[in-house]
Amino acid sequence: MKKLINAAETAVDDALAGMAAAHPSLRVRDRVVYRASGPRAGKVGLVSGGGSGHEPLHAGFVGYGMLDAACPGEVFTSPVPDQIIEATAAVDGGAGVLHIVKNYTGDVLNFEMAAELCEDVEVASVLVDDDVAVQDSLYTAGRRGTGATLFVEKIAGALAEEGAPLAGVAAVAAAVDERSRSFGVALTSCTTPAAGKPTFDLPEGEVELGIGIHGEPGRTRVALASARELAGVAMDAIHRDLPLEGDLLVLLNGMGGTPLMELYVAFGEVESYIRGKGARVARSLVGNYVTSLDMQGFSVTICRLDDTLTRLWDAPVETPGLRWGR
Amino acid sequence: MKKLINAAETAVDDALAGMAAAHPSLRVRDRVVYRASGPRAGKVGLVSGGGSGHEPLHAGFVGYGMLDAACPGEVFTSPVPDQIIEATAAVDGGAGVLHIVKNYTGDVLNFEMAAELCEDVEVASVLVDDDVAVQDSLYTAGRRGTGATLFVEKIAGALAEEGAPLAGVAAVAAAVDERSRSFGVALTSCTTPAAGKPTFDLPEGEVELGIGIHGEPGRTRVALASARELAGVAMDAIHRDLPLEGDLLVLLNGMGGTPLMELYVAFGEVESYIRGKGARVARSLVGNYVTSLDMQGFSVTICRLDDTLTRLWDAPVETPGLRWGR
Amino acid sequence: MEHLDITLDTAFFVAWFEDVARTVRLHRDRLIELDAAIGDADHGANLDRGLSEVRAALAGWPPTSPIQVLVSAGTTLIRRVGGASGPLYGSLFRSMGKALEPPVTLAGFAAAFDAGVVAVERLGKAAPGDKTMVDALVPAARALALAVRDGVAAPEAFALAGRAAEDGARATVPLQARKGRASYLGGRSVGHEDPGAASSALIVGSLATVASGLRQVPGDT
Amino acid sequence: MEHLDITLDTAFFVAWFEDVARTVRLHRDRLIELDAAIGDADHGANLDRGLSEVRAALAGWPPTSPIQVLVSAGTTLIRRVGGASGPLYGSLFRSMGKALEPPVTLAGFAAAFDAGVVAVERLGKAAPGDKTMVDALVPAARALALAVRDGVAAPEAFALAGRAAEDGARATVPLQARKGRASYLGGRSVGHEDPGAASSALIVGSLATVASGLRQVPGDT
Ligand SMILES: Nc1ncnc2c1ncn2[C@@H]1O[C@H](COP(=O)(O)OP(=O)(O)O)[C@@H](O)[C@H]1O
Ligand SMILES: Nc1ncnc2c1ncn2[C@@H]1O[C@H](COP(=O)(O)OP(=O)(O)O)[C@@H](O)[C@H]1O
Ligand SMILES: [Mg+2]
Ligand SMILES: [Mg+2]
Ligand SMILES: [Mg+2]
Ligand SMILES: [Mg+2]
Repeated sequence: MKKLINAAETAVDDALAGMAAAHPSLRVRDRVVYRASGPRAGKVGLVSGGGSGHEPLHAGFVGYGMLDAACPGEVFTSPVPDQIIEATAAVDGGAGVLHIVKNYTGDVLNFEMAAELCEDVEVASVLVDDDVAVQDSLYTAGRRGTGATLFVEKIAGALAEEGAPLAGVAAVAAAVDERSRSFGVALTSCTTPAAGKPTFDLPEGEVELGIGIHGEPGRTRVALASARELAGVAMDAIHRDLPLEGDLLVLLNGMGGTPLMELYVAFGEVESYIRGKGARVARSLVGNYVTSLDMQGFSVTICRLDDTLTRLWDAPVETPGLRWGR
Repeated sequence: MKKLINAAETAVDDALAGMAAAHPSLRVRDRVVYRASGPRAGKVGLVSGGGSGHEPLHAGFVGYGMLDAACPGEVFTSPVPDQIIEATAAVDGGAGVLHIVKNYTGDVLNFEMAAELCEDVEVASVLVDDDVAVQDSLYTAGRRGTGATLFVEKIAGALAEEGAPLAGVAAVAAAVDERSRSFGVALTSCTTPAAGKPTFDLPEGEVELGIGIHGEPGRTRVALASARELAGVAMDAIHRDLPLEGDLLVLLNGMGGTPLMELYVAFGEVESYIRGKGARVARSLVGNYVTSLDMQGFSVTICRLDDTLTRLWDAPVETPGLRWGR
Repeated sequence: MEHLDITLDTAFFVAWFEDVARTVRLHRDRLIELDAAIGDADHGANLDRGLSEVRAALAGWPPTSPIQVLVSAGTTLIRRVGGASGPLYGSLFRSMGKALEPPVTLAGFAAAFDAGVVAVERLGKAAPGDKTMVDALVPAARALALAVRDGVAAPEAFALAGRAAEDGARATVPLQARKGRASYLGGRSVGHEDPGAASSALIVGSLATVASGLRQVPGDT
Repeated sequence: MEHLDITLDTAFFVAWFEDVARTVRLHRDRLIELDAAIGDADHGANLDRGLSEVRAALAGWPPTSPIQVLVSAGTTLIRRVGGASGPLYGSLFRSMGKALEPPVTLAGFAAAFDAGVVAVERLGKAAPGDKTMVDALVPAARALALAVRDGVAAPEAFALAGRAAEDGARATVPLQARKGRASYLGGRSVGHEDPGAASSALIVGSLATVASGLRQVPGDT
C-alpha cells in the first residue's frame, strides 16, 4: 500500500486538520466540520455525515447553500452518535435540523440513536437510497445511498438557505432522492489504510459492475469493455428503474482514482445515451465528488428535474467542493 | 492497462466531446476549446495549450477570468502550430493575444512556430518554468512548467478581464512565473493509453522525487515516507530556491490518482512547514488540477503574493475547473 | 461440579472485556478479511479500536459492579466505534447490563445476555438466517439457557455457548445475506463467513476462556 | 560500380517515406519504451501517427518532384505530430526539400540533407553530444558528404550513412542529456539510448533499404 498519510490511525484527523487549514470558511472541532460563520437564526440546519474516504463528500459540501455541518467517521465507518448530537445542537438556528443519511445500516443506526438523544432540537431525517445495483426489498438493508447524496445536499441546502421550514426542506430532500438513481462501475479496488491492501482483487481485463462506495464488491464481474459499453450498462440499469425523460441532472462521478479525461469520455457516452432516449441533460457535473478512496471507476447519478429542483440546483453555493453564484 | 476510454486513438477527441457536452460555456472546434461567448473586443486574448492528460489543465480553465482558448495535443504531446494559429486568430479581440507556454521543448517549438505565422495578430508569449527539481541552466532545456501554469492563467486572465494591455498582461504573467516554484513526488507511475503500461516501474515501498507531469521519471528514488517527510522534501527544495516569506499562494496538487483525503493530509503538513518558516498561507487550492493521467502523488506550488497578485487571484473566475465570485 | 464454578463478579466482567479486546486484536486481520470479502474491510479495525477504548475506560475508572462494566463498555462502543457493529454491540452490552440483577448468577447472566441479544435483533431488525452477528448470538443465548435449565456450572455453560456461537458463525457461510452491507452482494455473499458472526463468536468464546482461566495469553499489545 | 546506382527521382523519395512509415510502425513499441525510460513514452506513437499521415498525404496527392515530397512530408509532420519531434523532423524535411536542386544527384542529396540537419540543430539549439536526434543525424550527414567526396554510389553511400546514424544513436547511451525532456533526469539519463536518435537511425536506414531494394518488407499494416 502506498498512501500519502502519516499513519493509518491519524489519517482522518490529519486530513481534517489540512481541510481546516485550507478553508478558512470551515471550522473543525471534535470531528465535526462546521461553517465558520456559525448557524443562522431561523434557517433550518443541515447535517450529514458518513465514513471518511468519500471526499469531497460530506465535509467538502459544508458552506453557504449546502450543509451546515458534516460528521466524518473513520474510513468507511459511519460517525458515532456523539458527533451527530454535537453537530445538530451546534447548527440549530431555531428552525430545526435535517439529517441527511445515506442508507447503510451503520449510518442509519448511528443517526437514529443521535436523533433520539437530540431532545432540544426538532430533527427530521431523509434517507438517501439511489443505487439501482442493489435490489430494493423490505426484507433487506435496501438500496445504498451514493451519488444522489450530493443532489440532496445541494438542493435541500438551497431551500434551507431561502428560509423554508423544516418540513419543506425535508420534503424536497425526499423528493430529490425519489427522483434520483445511480449505478457504479469499478476498474480497480480501493485500498483502505487500515487493511493496507486492496479490498478485492480485480484482475487486469475485468471490471466490477454495480459497486458501492465502500469497496463493497459489485453484483457481477465482467470483461473490461469500452467506455461506451460500460456507460451503456450503467444507463440501462438506471433507465430500467426510472425511465429517462425530460430534463435531467447528471452526475458523472469518479471513484477517486480516475482521471478527469476519462470521466469526460464516459460523460460523452452518457450524454448520447440520454439523447438517444429522447431526454436531455439539462444540468451536469463531471468529476470526483462521491469517491471511494483511490478506486478507479465511475458512477452515474441521474435526477429527473422539475422547475423547482432546477431553480434550487442553480442557486448560489459556496463550499470547498461545489461553488457557483458567489 | 485499464482505462475508461473507447480506444487509445480516440481518447482525446472523445474527452473533448464529453467536455463540450458537459459545459455549455465551452465550444470545441478542431481540437481547440473556446469560450462559447467568443472574443471580447478590446480584451487581450489568452491562449494556452499542451499535451492532454493534465486535465483540468488547460481546457478546464477556459472561461471568464482565465483563458480564452486552450489547444490540447495528444496525450503528453504538445499541440501542433495549426491549433495555436487557429485559436490565436479566433480569440483576438483587437488587443493582441498572450501565449502561455509551459517550458518543454515541444511546447516551445510549436508555440514559436505558430507565433511566427500569426501575422495579423499581436502575440506575446510567457514561458512557465517553475519546477525546482530540474536544474536551471543555459545549456539545458531549463526548468519545466508545472503547477505555476494555473497561477499564471488565473492571474493574467484576471488582468486581461480588467482590460489591461497586452504588455501589462504579459508582464504580470512573467511576474507570477518568477515568483512561483514547484516540486512533485510520485507514488506510482502513470500509464499512457498509447503505451498501455506504466511509464516507469515504481515498486511498493518506493517513491520518485522531483517528477514532472508527463510520467518523466524524477531525479531520485527513495523509500516511501510519511506525508510529513515527503512534504518536507518538497518544501525544502522550494525554500532553498525561493525563500518562503510573507503571504503565499499555495497549490497542493494531486497528480490525478490521489484521493482528496490524502491531499488534505499533505496540505496540512505543507501549511505547518510554511508557518514554521514564519511565512503565511494567504490563499490555497487543494485538489487535482495539473495532473498526469492516473499517477498517484502530489506536487506543491508556491507563489509569493503581493497586493496586486492577491487582488487578481481573488477576482471572479468562471471556468469548469476553477470558479468563484460568479 | 460445584467446585469448578466461578464467581461472576465485577472482576470477571472486566476480565471478559480484557480478553475480548486481546482476542479481537489477534483476529483483527482475519475480521478485516472476512469483511473485505462481503463488506468494506473495516470490521476488524472498528472493533479493535472500540475495544481498546473500552479497556482504557475500564482501567481509568474502576467500575464497582458488573452492571457498570457492561453499561460502560456498551456506551463506549456506541460512542467510539461507529458503523453497524458499534451501535449493535453497544446495545448488546448496554441492554445486557440493564437487565442484570446483582448478585449475578449464571441464570441471571443467561437472562441478561438474552435481553442483550433481543436488543440487537430489534435494533438491526435481523432474524437468524439473515447472515449477521445474530446468527452467532442467538445460538449462544439458547445454549446458555439450556445450560441453566440443565444445572451446568458456569465454565461449562460458557464453553457450550462459545461452541454454539462458533457453530452459528460457521453456519453463516452458505447463507445469502439479507441484512447489512453483505446484502448488497445478493447471491455473491454465499460462501463467506459473516464478519460480525465471527466476532460474536470471539466475544462469547472469551467467556469460556476467562471462566476456565486456562488459556495462555499469547502476548498483549 | 555505376551499374549499381539508382535514380533519386520522385518515386525514390516516396518510397523512402513509405519505408520510413513501415519501419517506424514496426519499431513503434521500442521507441515508446526508449522514451518511457528517459522521457514521456510517446515518441513511437507520435512518429507512427505522423508518418501514416505523411503516407496518406503522399498517396492522396501524387507529388511530381522530390522537393514536393520532402516539403509535403515535412509540413505534414509539423502539422500533425506535435511534441518536440514534430517540428524538428518537420524542419529536417522541409529544409532539405528547400535546399534540393533538381535533378537530384547524390551530391545534391547530401548537401540538402546537411541543410536539413543544420535546420534541426538551429531550431532545437542542440549540438552533438547533447543526446538528441542530432547525435544520429550529424554523423549521417558527414558520412554522406564523405561518400560523395570518395565517389561512392548512392546505395553504398546510403548504407554508410545508415551505419553512421546507427552508431551515433548507440553512442547516445552513455551520454547525459542536455536537451529535451531527458535533460530533466540529469545523471539518470545516462545508460539509455535517445529515442529521437533511434528514430533518426531508422529514417536514415530506410534510405539504404529503398536504395538496395533488397529488404523483404515483413508485412504492412
Ligand atoms: N441489521 C443488522 N443486524 C444485525 N447485525 C448486523 C446488521 N447489519 C450488519 N450487521 C453486522 O455487522 C457486521 C459488520 O460490521 P462493521 O463492518 O463493523 O460495520 P459496517 O457494515 O458498517 O462496515 C456484519 O458482519 C453483521 O454481522
Ligand atoms: N532541443 C532538441 N534538439 C534536438 N532534438 C531534440 C531536442 N529536444 C528533443 N529532441 C529529440 O526529440 C526526441 C523526443 O521526441 P518526442 O518524444 O516525440 O517529443 P517530446 O519530448 O515532446 O515528448 C528526443 O529523444 C530527442 O531526440
Ligand atoms: Mg464500515
Ligand atoms: Mg511528449
Ligand atoms: Mg464493515
Ligand atoms: Mg516523448
